[in-house]
Amino acid sequence: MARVVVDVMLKPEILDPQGQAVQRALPRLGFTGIADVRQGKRFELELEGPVDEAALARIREAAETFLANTVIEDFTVRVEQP
Amino acid sequence: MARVVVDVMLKPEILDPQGQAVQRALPRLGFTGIADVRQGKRFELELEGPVDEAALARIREAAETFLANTVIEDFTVRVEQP
Amino acid sequence: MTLDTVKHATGTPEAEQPWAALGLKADEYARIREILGRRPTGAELAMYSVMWSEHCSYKSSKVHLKQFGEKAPASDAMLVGIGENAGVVDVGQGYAVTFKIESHNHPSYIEPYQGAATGIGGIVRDILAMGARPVAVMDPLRFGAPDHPDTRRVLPGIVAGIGGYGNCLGLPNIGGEVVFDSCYQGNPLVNALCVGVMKHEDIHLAQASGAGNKVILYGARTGGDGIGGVSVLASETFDATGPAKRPAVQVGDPFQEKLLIECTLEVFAEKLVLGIQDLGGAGLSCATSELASAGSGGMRVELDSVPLRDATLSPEEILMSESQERMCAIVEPEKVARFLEICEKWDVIATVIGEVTEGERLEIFWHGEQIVDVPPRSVAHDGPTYQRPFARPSWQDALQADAPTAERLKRPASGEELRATVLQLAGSPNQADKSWITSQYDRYVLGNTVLSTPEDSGMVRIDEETNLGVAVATDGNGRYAKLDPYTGAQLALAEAYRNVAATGAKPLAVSDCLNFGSPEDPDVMWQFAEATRGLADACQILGTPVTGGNVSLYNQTGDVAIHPTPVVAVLGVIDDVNRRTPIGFAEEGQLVYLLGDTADEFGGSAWAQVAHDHLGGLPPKLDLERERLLAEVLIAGSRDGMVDAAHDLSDGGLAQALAESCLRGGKGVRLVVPDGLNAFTFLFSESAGRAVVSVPRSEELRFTEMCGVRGLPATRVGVVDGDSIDLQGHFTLPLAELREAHTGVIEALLG
Amino acid sequence: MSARIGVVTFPGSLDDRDAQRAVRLAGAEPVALWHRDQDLHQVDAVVLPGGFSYGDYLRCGAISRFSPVMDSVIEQARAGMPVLGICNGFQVLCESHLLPGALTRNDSLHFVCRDQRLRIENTGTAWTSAYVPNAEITVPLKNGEGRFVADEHTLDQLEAEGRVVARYLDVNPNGSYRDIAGISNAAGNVVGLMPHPEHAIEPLTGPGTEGLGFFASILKQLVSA
Ligand SMILES: Nc1ncnc2c1ncn2[C@@H]1O[C@H](COP(=O)(O)OP(=O)(O)O)[C@@H](O)[C@H]1O
Ligand SMILES: [Mg+2]
Repeated sequence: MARVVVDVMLKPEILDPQGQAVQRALPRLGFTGIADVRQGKRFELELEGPVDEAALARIREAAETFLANTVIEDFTVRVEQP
Repeated sequence: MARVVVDVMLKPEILDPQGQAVQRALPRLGFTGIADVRQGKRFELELEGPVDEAALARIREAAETFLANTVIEDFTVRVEQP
Repeated sequence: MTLDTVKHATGTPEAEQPWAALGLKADEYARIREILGRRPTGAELAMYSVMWSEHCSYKSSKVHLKQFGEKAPASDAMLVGIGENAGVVDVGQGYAVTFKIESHNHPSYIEPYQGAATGIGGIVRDILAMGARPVAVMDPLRFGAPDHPDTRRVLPGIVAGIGGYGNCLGLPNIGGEVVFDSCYQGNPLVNALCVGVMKHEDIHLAQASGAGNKVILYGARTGGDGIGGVSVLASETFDATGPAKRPAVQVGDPFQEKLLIECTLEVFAEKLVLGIQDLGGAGLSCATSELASAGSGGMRVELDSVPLRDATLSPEEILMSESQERMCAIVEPEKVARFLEICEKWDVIATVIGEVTEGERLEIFWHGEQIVDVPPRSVAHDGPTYQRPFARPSWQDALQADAPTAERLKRPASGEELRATVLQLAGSPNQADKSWITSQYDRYVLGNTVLSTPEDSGMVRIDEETNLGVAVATDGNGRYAKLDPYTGAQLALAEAYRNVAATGAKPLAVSDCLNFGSPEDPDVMWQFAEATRGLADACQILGTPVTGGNVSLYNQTGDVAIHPTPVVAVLGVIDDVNRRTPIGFAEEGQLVYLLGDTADEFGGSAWAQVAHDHLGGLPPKLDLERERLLAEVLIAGSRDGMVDAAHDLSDGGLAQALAESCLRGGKGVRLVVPDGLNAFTFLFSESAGRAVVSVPRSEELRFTEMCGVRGLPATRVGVVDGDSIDLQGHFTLPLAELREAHTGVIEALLG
Repeated sequence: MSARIGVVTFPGSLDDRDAQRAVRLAGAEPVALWHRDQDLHQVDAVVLPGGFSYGDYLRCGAISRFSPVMDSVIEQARAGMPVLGICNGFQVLCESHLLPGALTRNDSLHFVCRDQRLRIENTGTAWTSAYVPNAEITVPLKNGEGRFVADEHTLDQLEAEGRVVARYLDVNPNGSYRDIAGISNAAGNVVGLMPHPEHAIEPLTGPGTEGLGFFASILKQLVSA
């Protein structure tokens, strides 16, 4: 079976309180030198069939209409090499 | 600046209600052929300095102790090529 | 690996079995062999080991818990008593209420969010299994020192887990407790309570009867979570470096549980269910053996028909899995189709996995081969019983002798010192405002919450036409119980009882969660024996039977146990929720009366802890007849409109109660120290059997006459007035300053 | 004949019975609508209640938007039928693009339940006409993802067209842009609101009765129509 990964991140102009909370906490835990943190979602989809262009097109559509809310989020779709 | 990505996913044996909800919804929306969905988190960290082994080691430690809950989650750390 | 069938086990009597690793003792393993007349199969061994664990079998506590039944006061209200998933109480108008408190301590330490979340999920299923609609939850919590780094890890996760699960389920959180004490470092306590409501005729029991009736498993698929959790998690101690073992953690899915609730209530409404059991600790092992044991006849289960999340699970693992959000129902064959249809409506997976049989055995098959053939009672109800040795600890006398007398602990005397002490107490983590926590809980959903945080008890309306309601409060003071476990357990009951009465409800019944250290330590076992004896005796006198509860042992790190912490929940009924009494002083000019007697009692007090970090002496004396009288007066005062506000006195004494009532109502008080008391004792003593009330002037005569006739001391100590607490001749404390000290404390520690 | 107001139950809806009670106390007839049923049963208006429809694990409202009942609600809303989305219902309306913007994780990262003061800034909508202009009311608020966000242009447009229906007072409980608690569509028939007016309808079980106005408004509008 093949795996396709969809990454969904808030658009840069939208405030990301989760990422900020992580960023604020890191120095307190002794981790310095990190200028920015953003937190998003990662979906791993296991396809039953082959990962051809048609399959990817359908996943892109699912991401566009469902997995991401494109009012506030961007997404990328990629095939994960095993 | 360099970007390091930390992907955090629930361990395979742990119930993933989020992934399941997506998986159940997909066919109803007309997206078939997806055997399994898991949902996790993606952290994008922008480093101030260079991404050398030392920096990666620190990020791995941060992931281990803070970004992931290793009781139930696995993580991977990788440098994102610009 | 070959399947360890019954036939195979019979033919290989000498095969080595991992009984010790599964937590069984040699004599227990021998007894299993004796019961079966052969060695157990792997699947049988799995079942016995989880079901005979401390957590499921109560083997150390049973002999003591018996008293709750033996000494139970006669009560017309009790419809279902100890032994079922939860007790059921008649509250009138054809309604029955079920409630129960349970612990999820160890899992919450390992994984705070999921541990606490699944604690809520588990207790809600218990209530649902009785046939009731769950209507509210509560969460008594104990944490280590507030400034300890591990508290920062544990507390936010636990609170988020309780909120995350309860909020998503749509159950209002109507109360709980938050207590910090370094004795809980490494052993936080997460107790969860649920209340449910039904009509009398809707009561359901966990039993399987009628050969040919079907066994339906419904809810979530079964996965590899929490396998062995029950025996390992609840029966092993942790060493100082953290969890000794890291068994798979269970993850909750509150949405699935919400569907399970609605679906289950619908199958109840159509009378499709003969017997029902939730799946909690020990999963299918527990549900099948308990159902079969409690009913008549036997049961046959095709284990390979269980829907799985992970196809590689072995039959033993399926039997032990503690996957959440599952239920097991016994349904007549002709009703199965309709049952499945309702499950489909709610998107709930439901599968017939077996049937009730003529025989008296529980038989489980795996792809046609028999892997379990046991008498179900031997698994579910006739587990081992221990008479653990117990003895009064050698240090108990010295602890009690270390009383917080004026000679040993410096007491505030000047007005300035007294004022500072009021502020210090109100701003100490245990006494401070808890809204950083409680604001993460939905208290409004379902639209029937009449009282919730920070009132004395939670109260929900159960009938919108008649305004019938129930109130519940939980309490437990581990410091008192450490000083004297017998009296400490009684004080926990008395406080919860008082809290219910203070809101105007009549106390009816008790549920308890007994959190203790290792039963293998005779000191701890003595604490346990004393606490159960105390609670049973007090329930008898107050007329409130214990309807059910839970025991959590092994709450200790190395050989240091937590304070003995019996948490007691009291449920009361109120005919008209419009008459409920809140704590807030809101009406200028009303008279403030202190009810009960105040003595110099500071053993285990909040003052001794906050001002001196001291624990010694004896806890406050208890007079249960006085408690009962006080409750009668509070209830009559509410019913007849004689009191507008009431607040029980407990930790921190009168000063803390007044601080809370004033801040809540937004009005101050002018006070005088009554004759015969010094200001310090007046303000901070924790004598039991007391409450403070505000009485409208027009009702004063009627109220004092009532107290006089009944023989309850009622002392007028002041009047609601202004915007400060003004103790005449001593100090003035503006409410704004008090509020500043009282709020934001938890946030500052954790934020 | 009194007005019939539908209340949708999605799996995971929690405040559906509460919304029905509010409809009843306001004097209308509540009609239960089921997510799988496209038929709206001739209701005059629809309330999408609070809760965690379908668990809300992906994004609040993301799955409900695709339910059969929403096909009809979207169609009718476009045709002018009054629709009120409360909390999760607001999230569903944004996901359905009946309202602009989105509701995201509270800036505190915590669920928050509190009695919240609001100002009703637009009394011209189907759901707010019973309030006096700029009425200040207190109703419960309870959400984990209630932070309203939209791009600057959309925000400016909402303000310019008077479509900010309610704004938080005293405290912004979740970090909503411009303290926005509720908005409407351009026609004013569709309103989304994060706080819960259906929990401020009886003094016994809420902070007061100032939430009733939302339900009284719709009655007024339907009777006069
Ligand atoms: N964990 C919690 N969850 C919900 N409510 C809580 C919690 N902790 C405390 N509360 C509420 O805060 C109020 C004050 O608690 P507490 O001081 O322990 O009350 P009391 O002293 O009367 O037992 C009560 O209404 C109680 O129910
Ligand atoms: Mg109290």
